[in-house]
Amino acid sequence: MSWKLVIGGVGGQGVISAGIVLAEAAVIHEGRYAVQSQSYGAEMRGGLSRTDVTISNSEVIYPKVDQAHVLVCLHRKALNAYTGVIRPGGLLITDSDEAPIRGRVDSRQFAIPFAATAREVSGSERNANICMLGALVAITRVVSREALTAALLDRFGTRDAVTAALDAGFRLGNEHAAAVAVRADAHEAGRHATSARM
Amino acid sequence: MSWKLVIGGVGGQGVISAGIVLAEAAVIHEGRYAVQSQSYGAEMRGGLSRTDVTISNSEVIYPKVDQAHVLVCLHRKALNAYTGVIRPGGLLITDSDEAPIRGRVDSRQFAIPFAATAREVSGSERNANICMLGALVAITRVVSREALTAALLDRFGTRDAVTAALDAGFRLGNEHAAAVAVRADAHEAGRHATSARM
Amino acid sequence: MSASGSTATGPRTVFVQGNEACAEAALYAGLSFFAGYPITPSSEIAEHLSRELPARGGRFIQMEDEISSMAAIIGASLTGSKVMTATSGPGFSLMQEALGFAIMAEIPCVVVDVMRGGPSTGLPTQGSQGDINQVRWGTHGDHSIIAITASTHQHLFEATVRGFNLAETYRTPVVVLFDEMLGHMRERLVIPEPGELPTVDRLRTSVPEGVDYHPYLTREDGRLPMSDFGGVHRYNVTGLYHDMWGFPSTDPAIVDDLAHHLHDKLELRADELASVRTYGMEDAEVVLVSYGSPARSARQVVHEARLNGQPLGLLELETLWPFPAGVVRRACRSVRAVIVVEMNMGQMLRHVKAAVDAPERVFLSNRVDGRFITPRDIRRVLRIVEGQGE
Amino acid sequence: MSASGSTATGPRTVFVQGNEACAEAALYAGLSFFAGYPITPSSEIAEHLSRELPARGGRFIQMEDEISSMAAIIGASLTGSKVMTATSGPGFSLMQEALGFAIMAEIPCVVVDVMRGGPSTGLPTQGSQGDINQVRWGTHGDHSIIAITASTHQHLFEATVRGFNLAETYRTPVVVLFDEMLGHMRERLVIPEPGELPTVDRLRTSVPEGVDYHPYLTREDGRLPMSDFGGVHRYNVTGLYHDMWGFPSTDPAIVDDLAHHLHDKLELRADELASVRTYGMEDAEVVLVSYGSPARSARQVVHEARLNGQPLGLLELETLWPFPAGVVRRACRSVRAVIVVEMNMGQMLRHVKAAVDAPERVFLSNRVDGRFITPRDIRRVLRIVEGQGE
Amino acid sequence: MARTAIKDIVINQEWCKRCGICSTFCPKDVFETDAEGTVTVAHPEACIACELCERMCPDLAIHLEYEPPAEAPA
Amino acid sequence: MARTAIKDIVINQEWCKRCGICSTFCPKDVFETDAEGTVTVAHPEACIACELCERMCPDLAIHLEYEPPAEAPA
Amino acid sequence: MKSIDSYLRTRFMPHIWCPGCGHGTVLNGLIRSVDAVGLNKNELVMVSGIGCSARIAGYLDFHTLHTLHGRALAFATGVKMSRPDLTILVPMGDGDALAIGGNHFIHAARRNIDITVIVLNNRIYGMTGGQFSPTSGCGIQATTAPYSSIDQPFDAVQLASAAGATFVARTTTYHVNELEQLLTRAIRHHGFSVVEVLSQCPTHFGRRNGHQETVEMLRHFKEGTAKVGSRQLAEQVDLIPRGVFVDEERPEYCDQYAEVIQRAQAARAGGAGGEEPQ
Amino acid sequence: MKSIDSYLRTRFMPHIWCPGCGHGTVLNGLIRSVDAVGLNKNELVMVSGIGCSARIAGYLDFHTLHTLHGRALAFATGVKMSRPDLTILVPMGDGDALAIGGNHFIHAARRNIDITVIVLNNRIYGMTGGQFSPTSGCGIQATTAPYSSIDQPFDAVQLASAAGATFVARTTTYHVNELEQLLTRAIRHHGFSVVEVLSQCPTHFGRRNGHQETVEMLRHFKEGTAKVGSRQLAEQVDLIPRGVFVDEERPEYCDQYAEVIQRAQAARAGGAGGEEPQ
Ligand SMILES: Cc1ncc(C[n+]2csc(CCOP(=O)(O)OP(=O)(O)O)c2C)c(N)n1
Ligand SMILES: Cc1ncc(C[n+]2csc(CCOP(=O)(O)OP(=O)(O)O)c2C)c(N)n1
Ligand code: SF4
Ligand code: SF4
Ligand code: SF4
Ligand code: SF4
Repeated sequence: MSWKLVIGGVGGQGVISAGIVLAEAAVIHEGRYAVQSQSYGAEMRGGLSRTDVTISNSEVIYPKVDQAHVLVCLHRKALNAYTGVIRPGGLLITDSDEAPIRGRVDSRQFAIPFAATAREVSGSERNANICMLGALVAITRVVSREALTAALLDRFGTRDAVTAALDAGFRLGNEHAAAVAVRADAHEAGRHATSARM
Repeated sequence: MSWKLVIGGVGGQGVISAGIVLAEAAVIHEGRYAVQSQSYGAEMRGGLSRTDVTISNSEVIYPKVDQAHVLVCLHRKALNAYTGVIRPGGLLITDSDEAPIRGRVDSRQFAIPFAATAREVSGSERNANICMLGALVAITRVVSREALTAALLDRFGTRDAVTAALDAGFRLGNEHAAAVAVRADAHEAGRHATSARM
Repeated sequence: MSASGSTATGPRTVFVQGNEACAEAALYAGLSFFAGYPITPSSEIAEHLSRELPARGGRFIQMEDEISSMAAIIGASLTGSKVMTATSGPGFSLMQEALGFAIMAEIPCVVVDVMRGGPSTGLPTQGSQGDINQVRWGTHGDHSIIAITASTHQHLFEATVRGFNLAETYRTPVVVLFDEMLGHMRERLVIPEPGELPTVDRLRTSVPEGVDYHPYLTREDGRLPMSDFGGVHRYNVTGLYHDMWGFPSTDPAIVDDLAHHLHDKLELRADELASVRTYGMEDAEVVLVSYGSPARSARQVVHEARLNGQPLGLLELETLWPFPAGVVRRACRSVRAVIVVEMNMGQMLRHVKAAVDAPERVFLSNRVDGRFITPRDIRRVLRIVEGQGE
Repeated sequence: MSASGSTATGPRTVFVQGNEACAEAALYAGLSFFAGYPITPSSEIAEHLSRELPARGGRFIQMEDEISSMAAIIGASLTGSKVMTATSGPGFSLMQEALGFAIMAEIPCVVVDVMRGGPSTGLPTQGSQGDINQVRWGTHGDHSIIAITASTHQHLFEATVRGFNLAETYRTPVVVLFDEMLGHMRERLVIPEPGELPTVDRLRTSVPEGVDYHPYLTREDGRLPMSDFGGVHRYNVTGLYHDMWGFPSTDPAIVDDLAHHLHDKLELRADELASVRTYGMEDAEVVLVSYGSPARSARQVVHEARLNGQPLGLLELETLWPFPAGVVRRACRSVRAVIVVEMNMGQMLRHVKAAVDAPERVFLSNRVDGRFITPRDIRRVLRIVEGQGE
Repeated sequence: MARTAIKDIVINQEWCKRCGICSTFCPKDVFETDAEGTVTVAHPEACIACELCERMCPDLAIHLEYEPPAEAPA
Repeated sequence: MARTAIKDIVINQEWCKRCGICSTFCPKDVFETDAEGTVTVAHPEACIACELCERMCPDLAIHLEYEPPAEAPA
Repeated sequence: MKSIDSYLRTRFMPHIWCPGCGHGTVLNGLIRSVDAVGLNKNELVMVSGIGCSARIAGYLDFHTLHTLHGRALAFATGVKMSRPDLTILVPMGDGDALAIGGNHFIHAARRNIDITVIVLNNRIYGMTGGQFSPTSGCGIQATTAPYSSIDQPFDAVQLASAAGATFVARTTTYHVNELEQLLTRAIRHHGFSVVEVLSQCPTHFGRRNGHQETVEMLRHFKEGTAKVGSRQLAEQVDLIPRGVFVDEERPEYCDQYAEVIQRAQAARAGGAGGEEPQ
Repeated sequence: MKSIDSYLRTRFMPHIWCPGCGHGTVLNGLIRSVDAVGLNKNELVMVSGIGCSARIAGYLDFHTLHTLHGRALAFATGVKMSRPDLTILVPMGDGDALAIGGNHFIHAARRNIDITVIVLNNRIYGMTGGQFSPTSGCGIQATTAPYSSIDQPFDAVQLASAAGATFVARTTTYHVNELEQLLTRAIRHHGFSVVEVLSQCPTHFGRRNGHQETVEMLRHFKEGTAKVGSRQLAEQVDLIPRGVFVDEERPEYCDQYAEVIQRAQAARAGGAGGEEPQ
């Protein structure tokens, strides 16, 4: 059982560290396997930024993500650049303010105000990536909430802002997942993705 | 018709420039072919020094001298190091003071006091190499006297000392050749060498 | 570097970049001196060691360039330290002269080349396998060299440790090669307990003080025991041809012996030095030959093909030099086709062709545009080779 | 340099070292800028040019090392000068990074490597042919390169002129290779009259000022016209992958095109670039393949064998890279045996083997002890190959 | 030290990277910065045309436009 | 500045390359040189043990041997 | 002046440098000084190495040669020697100029070849991600100095002067008018000229060393430096001096070489081989 | 002192240098100063590059490492860093130290690593046959300067000082007592020390420049130099100063690194990853 995820944004949004933390949650706190890789633009700062994460219960052979179960986009530029990577029936999660989705059919879509929420609950948009991770995990269960929490604590120590952003993310994720579930098939989408044979 | 010669000595004796001048005489002043190469010891000055010269009426293919028609030694060290290079029936010319020959059968031998003569006629032992060239040419006719003289003048201009050393060399060469001729077979040896098929 | 199981001695599971895996392996193998100059995509090796070496009593120095980095590790090795430097293509080109010195003077050392796109400045942040032949032939003059690679962090760890072992065993530089992809990618790595992987210590002479020691006299088992600079044996080390005491010589017999020794001590041991991994090779009718990170794509293709019952196998090379010709020949004997999978213009292809019995049945699946080679890329070549078109 | 026939224009017969022959050829070809750093056995090239270049209005500079020498000639070439540097193994190793830049940026230039014994400092005053594979693979990343050699001063003169012509024609560095023996040996050389040998001038763009000029857009005939720095077209030159204006790009399609262009522009023209000389090849049953000064020993063997009626031939390669595989294959088709004669551990041997139909019939006659290979050495191998023992 | 009167202070928002140099070092507080760092010319009338903003800007994103010098009537 | 009396000035003729430094710079003209450059110790008695010859010799070919210091009678 | 844009390859703007990076300010000042000197773009060659600073070349509409890390001055020497009439500008990072490129730097200075070097000194390796450089100095945090650096720094001004540069100056990205003036003087100078510009790398130097933002770093340039000859400098020894340190006329290399050509041709015209120098 | 021979590998004597070559005199003086310092041969490592001067290493019965042209100091840095207790001596030719090796020279000086460099400056490339070097200066005849050289020379003392060397001195092969004293001080100095020794190459420099013989060249060293601080020097500006130019105590690199190790181990002992420096 392999999850293939892509998280995209622009430099400074913490996209890459989000990918690392997610993978660490799986490897260090769940004893599973994960591979994380990244690519940047030529810009020193502010260019496109992308991380590919594969999480699996067995060794990951091919390390890249050519077709993602989940694409997360924290910035409009990333959305434009990366939507093609989602596999049919995959999941698209975006920041509803930064990267509004303009109709797409073959993926389940969640638009959630990560930056705004992070600013609100933790005082800084910088924690948008943490908020996003919470929501992602709440929606997909790609790793457990406990593992993600532990991985974040390893990296940042116990900081109120971090916990606040994370909790908000969990909450938002649950809400949206529930809302989509009401639209009948959303939860199934998450399940579906996880059971695809890799 | 190819002549293969080796001239040996120690650094500072002008062995290599002697080889070059001889070859230049053939190439520039007789329109023939020649190859000259050299080897030194590790010492910056005063180590063994050797030059190989091949002179021919047609293109020289193999450039080294493995078996020499003529070996010239201006120093004892060279004599010790290089005698093996003379082909059977070849010619050995040494400075009688610097490199006295101790009995060897299968080559015709000429021991001539080049350094002493050069000192005497030109005021400096440094011209021993020129004196040697004169004698070598007088004995072997490997190039013409005219060509050798012209090549020397090209290099050194008209200097009395040079001319004196050269003329003394010619004279010594003639004398020794004649003396050996008296010993019946000497001149033939020179001829013999020149007609060997290369 | 995040880790679980943080007892100092037990195995530790960590989630790290390939560069860090390589650096940790070096420490495991006994690295005590590193000199380097930053260059993408290898800099994390230096960065990791700048932190870890002093904490473990070792020494790190950032030199003024790659030439001096290579020189410094050679100097340090002579005092008895296990040493390493790390760079990428442009820096590796600059190291060639000093690398040749280490070969000639038989100094154990490890050089890591994290490959990016070349030639020249090329594609600094993208992976490639363009330096394969350079590793073999980059320095002037006849010589031989050991080069190893791997395709996963766990294997890279083992390969790096083996690299140090081989450097010590054969008194030679060993190049550890991998590409940007592996260097920057993070994955799970279990750092073994001390002792779990064998490590080879410097073989020091047992000749006592006052007795003539020959730094360049080969023992019957082919090894040349060393004596540390600062110890009781004072000898000479030079890049010139030299005698068994290390003093310059131009004696043709000595030169001939040394030239052959430097070449043969590795080339004649190609089989012994060969390290390969096989996947589905038992009854393979078509064989993929690959190495480094592209071997993962190849393995993915084999994995999927096997699920579909296709008789496809993968021969993954971990020893690149001396080229394991014997192993390749035997593995590819009587197969229908061989496809070399690599990220260059076919640098290993020619060696595989030279090794096998039917060179006309060897094909290439490659990529040189800076993107990582995908299973799809390989499958396409496979189809074409099988006459099934794109 | 002593000369006869000193009219300024007519052919001149001179008696010179190989190094001087090479330098004179460069001047003949239009050399106007030389940068170098002294090293045995190449220094006479720099010395000769330090005297001759200014006398003919050109420029000579002694740089601080070989890296800067290589860099300086690239800079000078961009202003429209024909340029050269000369070195030997250790210096050539140091030039590898900048050589790769010239390959990537497609800068015409000529690099002379007068080979001495390697690896490392090796045998500074003795000849070898140890750098053959280094020339092909010394710089990092995929690339191709032209390398030429010769065995007599007259041929070296012609080869060097051809080297400049090829550099201009293909916008690429050309390496002129020969060994210490040829470099230091003196022999007769007839310097041809101007015009007697063809010389290729820099192909300059005809695009007028104000119109978009593409320094990296290949014409239909495969050539890329240049525009001199200081002229009316301002463009960019870089060692990164770049677009047709010379600006950096990581676009996979652009990278892929350029990588293939750099490789194919020479490798696909291997036959066209091949220059060989044959001796007694018409009905040869055994073929010697050689290049550089050892080819003279081989020729001597053929010469003598033919006098005895033995059907021995010599294929002398003057183009080493791209390797003239087609020519070699055709020449060695249906012969009883091929003996490669070279002064290294068999660097060309492997390429000859890869080229011919029956690699098992290819043998090696070599020498790596610093001494020049003799006809006797070759004859011994010949006898063994023919089953006649030593 | 205005060479001539300022017509306009133009900020190229496409090039500006919001580093804050201009607004910090402007001696007359001509600029204003919003929460996201976007700089606007708030008080052009206070400008003394010292050109510091234009010269310090690392993104070449500020340009002072001057009134053409008053021409003498023909 | 003799530490003690000179016993001998030894020239290692095997090592000497006849550069003439010792004979030129000896302040007391202790050495003599023949036509071929061979240096001999001609006037040892004049030596003041300044050691210049020994220290300047590029071939380490000169050595001053000193008398052992007179020992106090036991 | 001509419009800034007329010197730029605007299609590549905005440039790739980080927000607040001082290298952009140097680009800004350089364009103004080139304009002040009044050079034609066809006469200008910019040669750079590798580093964030080296990227300057890409943005300027001159003849531009983006070379190898540390080697720009060697390439530039070749350009200048064969076209002495061209004006050569060489922007270099502190690593590029003084780490890997140190030798070419001192040798170009020694020759006094007419090239203008701008050392963009941000005391860090920007492009490769924040390793210390030979100008970082002791006590600096860098990715390869996690326990703070122990390397004594070079003083670029002293090194250039000792090596033989005939115009040597220093300024900062805060002192933009001085920057323009010094660059103008350097370009006009006939001989090897060096202008060291203290430049900020907020991304790697600032962030690791006291979390300094751009503006703080610029303030530090303002407060931590003083003009040579100023009273302030005399009183506060820890200030870094700014201004012109060397300004001499000495024979320029290409001029000297023109004389070599004359000597050589005179000797050749003189006839016989024997009269040529040996 | 112990006998000279006890420091020599006498089986290689007589050495390969030319008659009258100054390098032998330096070897002579060096042995005396090593003896004066009283070091054990097992504690001495000599690292040399390539050149006539580099051949010194072969004759001395120390641990000897004969490396690559120009790179000796980089090798030596590796030796010293991993065995700070050893004494490292690095003899270098002017080409070796200041042409191809210039960068390693200034960087080793900058780090103030405890190595003693002896620059055997004969103003020519001896080993390769008489090409000019970065110390030849203008107006010199050399095989690559047939019309006389136009290259401004480096002043090794100034360069070493500007780069950060903490002991810098100059003497000549004529001043043999001074030579021994300065070498002794340099070896004792804790930090990077440089002694430039003007040395004669009669074969290539002397012969081409006024056909000077060894003895004349030594006379020139005597007459053309004067002690720093001497009246003579003050009066005759064209004399080359001899003596000690820099003698400072500054933190030595290996000592500093020992502190890095302490800091690192303290941080590690301190426990949690969060407390380690970032
Ligand atoms: C031979 C070589 N070694 C190393 C590198 C990697 N590299 C690129 S730029 C750079 C240093 C950048 O620092 P600096 O020169 O100070 O310029 P900045 O980026 O700070 O402007 C390094 C080490 C390289 N490109 N080539
Ligand atoms: C990389 C490299 N380039 C060039 C050389 C050739 N080379 C050997 S020694 C030398 C210079 C010798 O001059 P110097 O260092 O002044 O020492 P000297 O021989 O005068 O004592 C040179 C250029 C080399 N060995 N290696
Ligand atoms: S100084 Fe030494 S080498 Fe020179 S002549 Fe005197 S003893 Fe001989
Ligand atoms: S010690 Fe002094 S006085 Fe005595 S021989 Fe030597 S140089 Fe002359
Ligand atoms: S990393 Fe530093 S030097 Fe590079 S662009 Fe960013 S701020 Fe500027
Ligand atoms: S060439 Fe010069 S430096 Fe070399 S040994 Fe001879 S005199 Fe000494």
